[in-house]
Amino acid sequence: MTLDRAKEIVTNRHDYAREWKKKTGSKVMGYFCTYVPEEIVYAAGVLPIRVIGSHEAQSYTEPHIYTMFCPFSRDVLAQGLRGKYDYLDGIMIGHSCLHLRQAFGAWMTNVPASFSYYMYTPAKIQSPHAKEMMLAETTEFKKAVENWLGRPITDDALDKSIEVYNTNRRLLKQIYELRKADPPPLFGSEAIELVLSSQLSDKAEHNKLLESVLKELPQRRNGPQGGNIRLMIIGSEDDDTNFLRYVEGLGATIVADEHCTGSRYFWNETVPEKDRLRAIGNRYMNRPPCPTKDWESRRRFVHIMNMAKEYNIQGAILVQQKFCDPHEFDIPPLKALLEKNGIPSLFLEFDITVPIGQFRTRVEAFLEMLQLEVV
Amino acid sequence: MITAGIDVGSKTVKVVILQDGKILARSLVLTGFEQGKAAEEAFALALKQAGLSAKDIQKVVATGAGRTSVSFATESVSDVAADARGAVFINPNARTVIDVGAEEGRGISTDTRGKVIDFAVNERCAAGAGTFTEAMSRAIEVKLEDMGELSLKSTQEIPLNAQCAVFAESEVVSLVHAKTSKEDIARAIHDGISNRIAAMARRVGVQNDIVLIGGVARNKGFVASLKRQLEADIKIPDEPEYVGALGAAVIAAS
Amino acid sequence: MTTQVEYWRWTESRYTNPEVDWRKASTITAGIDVGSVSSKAAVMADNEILAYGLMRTGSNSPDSALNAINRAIEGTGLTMKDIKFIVGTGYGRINIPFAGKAITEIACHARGANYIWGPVVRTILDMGGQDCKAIHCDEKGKVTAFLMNDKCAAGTGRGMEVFADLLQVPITQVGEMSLQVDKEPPPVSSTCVVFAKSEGIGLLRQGWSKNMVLAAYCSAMAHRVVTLLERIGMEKEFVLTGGISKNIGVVSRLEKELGIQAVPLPKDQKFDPQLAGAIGGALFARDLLAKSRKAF
Amino acid sequence: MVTSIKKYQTRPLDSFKKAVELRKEYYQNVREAKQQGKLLITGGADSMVALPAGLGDYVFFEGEPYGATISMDPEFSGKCVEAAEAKNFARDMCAYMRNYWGSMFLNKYYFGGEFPKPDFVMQLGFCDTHAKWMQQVGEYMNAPYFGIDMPVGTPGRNVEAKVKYLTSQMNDAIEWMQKVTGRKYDDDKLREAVRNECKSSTLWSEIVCYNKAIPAPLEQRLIFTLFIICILRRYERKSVEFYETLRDEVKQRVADGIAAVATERCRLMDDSQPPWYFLQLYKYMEKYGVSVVGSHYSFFLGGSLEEMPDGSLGAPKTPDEMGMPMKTREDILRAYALWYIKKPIISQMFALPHFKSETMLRLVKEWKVNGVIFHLNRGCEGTAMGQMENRLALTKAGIPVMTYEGNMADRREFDEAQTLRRIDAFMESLGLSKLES
Ligand SMILES: Nc1ncnc2c1ncn2[C@@H]1O[C@H](COP(=O)(O)OP(=O)(O)O)[C@@H](O)[C@H]1O
Ligand SMILES: Nc1ncnc2c1ncn2[C@@H]1O[C@H](COP(=O)(O)OP(=O)(O)O)[C@@H](O)[C@H]1O
Ligand code: SF4
Ligand code: SF4
Ligand code: SF4
Repeated sequence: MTLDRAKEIVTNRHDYAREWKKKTGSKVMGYFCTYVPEEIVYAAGVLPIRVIGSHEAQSYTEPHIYTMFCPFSRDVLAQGLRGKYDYLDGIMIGHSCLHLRQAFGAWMTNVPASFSYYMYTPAKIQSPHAKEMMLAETTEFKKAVENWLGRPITDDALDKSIEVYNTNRRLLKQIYELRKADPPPLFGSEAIELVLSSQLSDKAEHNKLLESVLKELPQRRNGPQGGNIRLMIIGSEDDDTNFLRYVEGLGATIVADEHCTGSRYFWNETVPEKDRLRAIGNRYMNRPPCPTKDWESRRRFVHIMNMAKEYNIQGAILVQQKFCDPHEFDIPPLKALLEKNGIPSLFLEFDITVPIGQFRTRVEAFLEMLQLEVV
Repeated sequence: MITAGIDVGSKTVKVVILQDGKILARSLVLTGFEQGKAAEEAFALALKQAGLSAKDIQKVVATGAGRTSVSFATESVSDVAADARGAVFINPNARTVIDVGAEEGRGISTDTRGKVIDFAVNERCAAGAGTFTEAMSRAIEVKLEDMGELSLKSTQEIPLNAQCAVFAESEVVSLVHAKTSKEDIARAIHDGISNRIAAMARRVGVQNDIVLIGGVARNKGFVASLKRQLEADIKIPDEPEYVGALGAAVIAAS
Repeated sequence: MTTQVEYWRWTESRYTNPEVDWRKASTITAGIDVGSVSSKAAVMADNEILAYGLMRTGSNSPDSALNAINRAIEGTGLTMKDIKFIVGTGYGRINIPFAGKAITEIACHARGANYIWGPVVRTILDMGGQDCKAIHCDEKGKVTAFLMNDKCAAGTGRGMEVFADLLQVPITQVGEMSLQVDKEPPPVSSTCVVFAKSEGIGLLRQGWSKNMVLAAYCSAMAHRVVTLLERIGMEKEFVLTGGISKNIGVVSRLEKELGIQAVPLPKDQKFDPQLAGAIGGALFARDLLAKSRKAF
Repeated sequence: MVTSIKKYQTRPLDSFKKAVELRKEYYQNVREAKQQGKLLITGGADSMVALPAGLGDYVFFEGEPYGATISMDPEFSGKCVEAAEAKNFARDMCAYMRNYWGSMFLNKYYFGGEFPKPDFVMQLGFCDTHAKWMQQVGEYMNAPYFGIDMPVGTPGRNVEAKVKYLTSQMNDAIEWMQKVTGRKYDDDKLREAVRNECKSSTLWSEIVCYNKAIPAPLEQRLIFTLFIICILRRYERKSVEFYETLRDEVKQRVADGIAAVATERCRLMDDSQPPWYFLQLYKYMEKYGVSVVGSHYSFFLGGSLEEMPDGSLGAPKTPDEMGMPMKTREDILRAYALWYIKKPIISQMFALPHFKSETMLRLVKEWKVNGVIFHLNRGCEGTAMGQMENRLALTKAGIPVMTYEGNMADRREFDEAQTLRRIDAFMESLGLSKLES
């Protein structure tokens, strides 16, 4: 199954990137947050890959970040400090949360790369002026990349890049569309792996992978069962597929998600316009927002509720990295909103390693709550 | 000059009598409920061993969590100061001192004279000290003294969240039922606690030589885990639990 | 330490309902709740509780489960073979070899509370050996929401036992004694279960009386669960289950802080609230058996 | 060991009382805004507080200082933070916010009466918390909310675009405010408020520069009392007057060789907000002859410093002093936007750690500081960001550094004994011992 290939990319992400580098002779750039205009990087012939968690508890970050910052940011930094990403030629971050920005700052200071860039991604995406600000920033960023590489990024290259990215988004969305069925043809853990592998690989190649997945899914025999509890997972960065597998082993299927390692990443496409950079920037301003950028009104919740309805979910697991301030703001009102709409939810706080043993009673009790009949 | 150092720990009281840089006697008794009495008892024991009487001792310095309860002490110093001085006294190259006792773990960075540059202490939580291993050894029904040896025979690494000693205990019990070997569980326990200790040590900056002291230094399994975590060699003095008391005696002499 | 009196030892017990004759019953089912501290078994003859047993949990869950069920059926003439279906619950539920199904203690406590107190119950506070749970349920005893304390087991039943032992006060009297103070002391701040002993020693060294130490510990615990209840949203029809519900020192402080009283046990009820989980398990066992019979 | 030491002359500061008075009056104004016929606006301390001035009389009720104030009262603060927790908000969120929210949820204003209901909510967002804090307030209080997004980003990059982004948002805000209040907007009043704010800020900057003197005329506890006016009331004329008087007084102190700490023999700097409920910390250090002469935080929350022709750090010029046009609304907004973009608290602390490290190194040198104490502040992820990198940078430069963990406004996360223990060890490593009292 091609799905296994996606899992393989996620598991052996460093091998993938190293091989890609060898094969193409080009550069690789690590990015820290999904609010970066990847298309520009890709158009420059550089492979953008997302730096995600390794789920190994490490003490390397202690001198650099202390315990009040989210485990994801610490996990990310630990890998940088340990040289796991020594093949990266550049790193970049978009303005999102302070936690990750601090990891980025420490990485930049302690792990030299030939290019490092902190881009301001506006937070008040609900303001029309954000698009102008974004344009100014993408323009500067493009210049910086051109300077770094010593060659211009042409409009033609941008068009191709946008096309490749849009195709990837479209294909992922098609696969997500299939998850509305009961039973869906794939597990939630597998869907997340598809998104993660997209963040970790060359999108042109990944598009082929997605196409074969789309071909294979209808014939699949060993997928989820019908009648399983339909769950949605919502929250912060979540690449812990082991945990998802555990939940799906208990008679539930995750049919939808709202994570930046899931649907938030690819949900909308770039709408082409003559000014390519504007088109690219607008896409990020219009995407399903991260909580830090969701004000004054709460558009994120509208998106979540729509999804909940369309995917016919019975319950939601709200996942949050411990100490993740952005999500700590949204979870209480979101939980209340879900409840008001008859959707029970379970809140779990993730650490670098997820102690399944500690969550066992909670998860099981939650599934019982959704399922167990009292005569 | 003859001096004495008394380290009143939460579990044990240790006394060292020192004459011109040479250790004359050592003693150890359980702290129990009355710290002051235990201190007197330990002091008397050490004096007897050294063949001295109390008035032969020119200065007594107390340290440890219960240092204020030593009525006959001339002075008291913090446990981090005593640890650093003691460690540097034994090993002049010591720059990072890690002290893991029954209820507290500490990471200390020191200068060449045994003066504390920085230190970190685990918050009042059993997950980062000797008590953790004690509780776990009970859970898997292995004698505390055997835990180290056992874990060295482990063949696989299992992540254990040493977040809370109580919850970790139930995780350990589940591991037992999942037929995980006791060797592997023992290692997971040591990995869990050493992870927290390593974090503390890194906080103050790890520099060679690293000297591990306190009762838990006797646990070979823990030492092996900590070495793996820190990716460095760790020096352990012969009598690791006496280093704090020794440091106090050294301070008394200066 | 030498084996003297073990003050933490609450009384192990058992009970047979004299009004029920199991020989007349068409099905016998049971629920076994292997908790971190205690193991409980409840046996059901058709729709009535027939007997129960309450024992200390040993280091091995299967044995503890067996002990509890044996204790429950002791003297009733029943044998294990007569029990047609068993539901295991509690933190040791996955390791009960003779249980037909494992169900969490959360579902079981709600179900059991519904049986003991009737359909009015909306909020259940289960205070046990190593954790506390706040549960909401509907009129059928079905869970609608729940919260558990996490990350830190501070201030739970096991810690109370350690204190009892240290102060040489029988656990059953801890609550009473904690109320005999002139002035309510400030709650202890860190109440790590593991360090309960050294914390207690520290307080005694500072010259606190036994009663004061107990009061400080009980009120810390009450305060912690109040926070839990506030987070899940309180409904006034609330009941207390788990071993700590027998500790009047915690319960009265809890009620005072909440400003409401827990629903008292119905007059005709003889069931120990510590058994709620096991009773819930037995009820599930009865239903599951009926369902599987229907399916054939 | 006891060392005798030379003592400097010292004397009380006249402006101290005035500062206390102005602060008290402010909180009274908040409570009585409605009776006084003033608009009540709530938002963050870092908001563009001069912006509503065009609407007429108003009081800007700032969240952070209010949270800090509450935190000094153990009982009330305890109730507040628990009220926020009862609503399922996490304990590790901004501690000022949890105190403020708690007070709102309990509907109790610390200075008596109900929690004041704002006419509208206005915020400037650059910490993850700012915008979301006030979103919750707007929803809970059923008050209209306008947030302005502060473009942080790399300092010096895209300045024109940042100015435009801010001014466009400010223009929107002005439209919006007129709509929600039904009042007409007067640019003259805006100009006046912006001038007051900028002037207060430069005066404060000038004042902290006097602390370069040995002995230091001010120490941190005093500074905390004095800088608050520049935060709470910086848009008012009263603030300017206050700082003019204070400036003259401090100048005179330096001329007379007056010390804040008579036994000053060691000068330290600290970092982040202090644990407000434990300011005795500074008193404790005084026993060792330590004068804490300031911090990145206490200098820059109200002030700003820039390089002077002689290469040293000094107070910046106000827009007027720089000769910037201030005629039209666009002029004023432009000047105001630039003022915020330049603020070191935003551009250094919230961008990337090395920007702040560089400034800290300069502060250490110019203020002749012997060591730095970092309060690893679990109550504020904003000021906590990059602290450990700052610490490493200072250590690398050979500056003695110590850290302690705490929380500026939630005392449950502060361990007094442990902190004093650390201070003792640090003092020992600096070669200091306690002085005779
Ligand atoms: N042989 C051993 N193997 C494993 N652990 C040991 C051994 N000896 C002592 N310990 C551990 O050392 C701890 C006591 O350390 P110590 O430094 O004396 O404590 P403290 O100074 O806090 O009283 C005990 O809690 C125990 O866990
Ligand atoms: N008779 C009693 N009086 C007071 N406290 C009791 C009594 N019996 C049990 N307890 C308390 O209840 C705790 C056990 O609660 P329980 O609900 O049985 O826990 P678990 O289900 O986790 O094993 C004990 O640790 C003890 O503190
Ligand atoms: S998990 Fe939360 S705090 Fe951590 S990097 Fe993501 S958004 Fe930031
Ligand atoms: S109960 Fe657990 S987490 Fe809490 S202090 Fe004790 S060992 Fe640590
Ligand atoms: S900067 Fe700190 S105090 Fe200010 S809102 Fe952010 S977290 Fe709170």
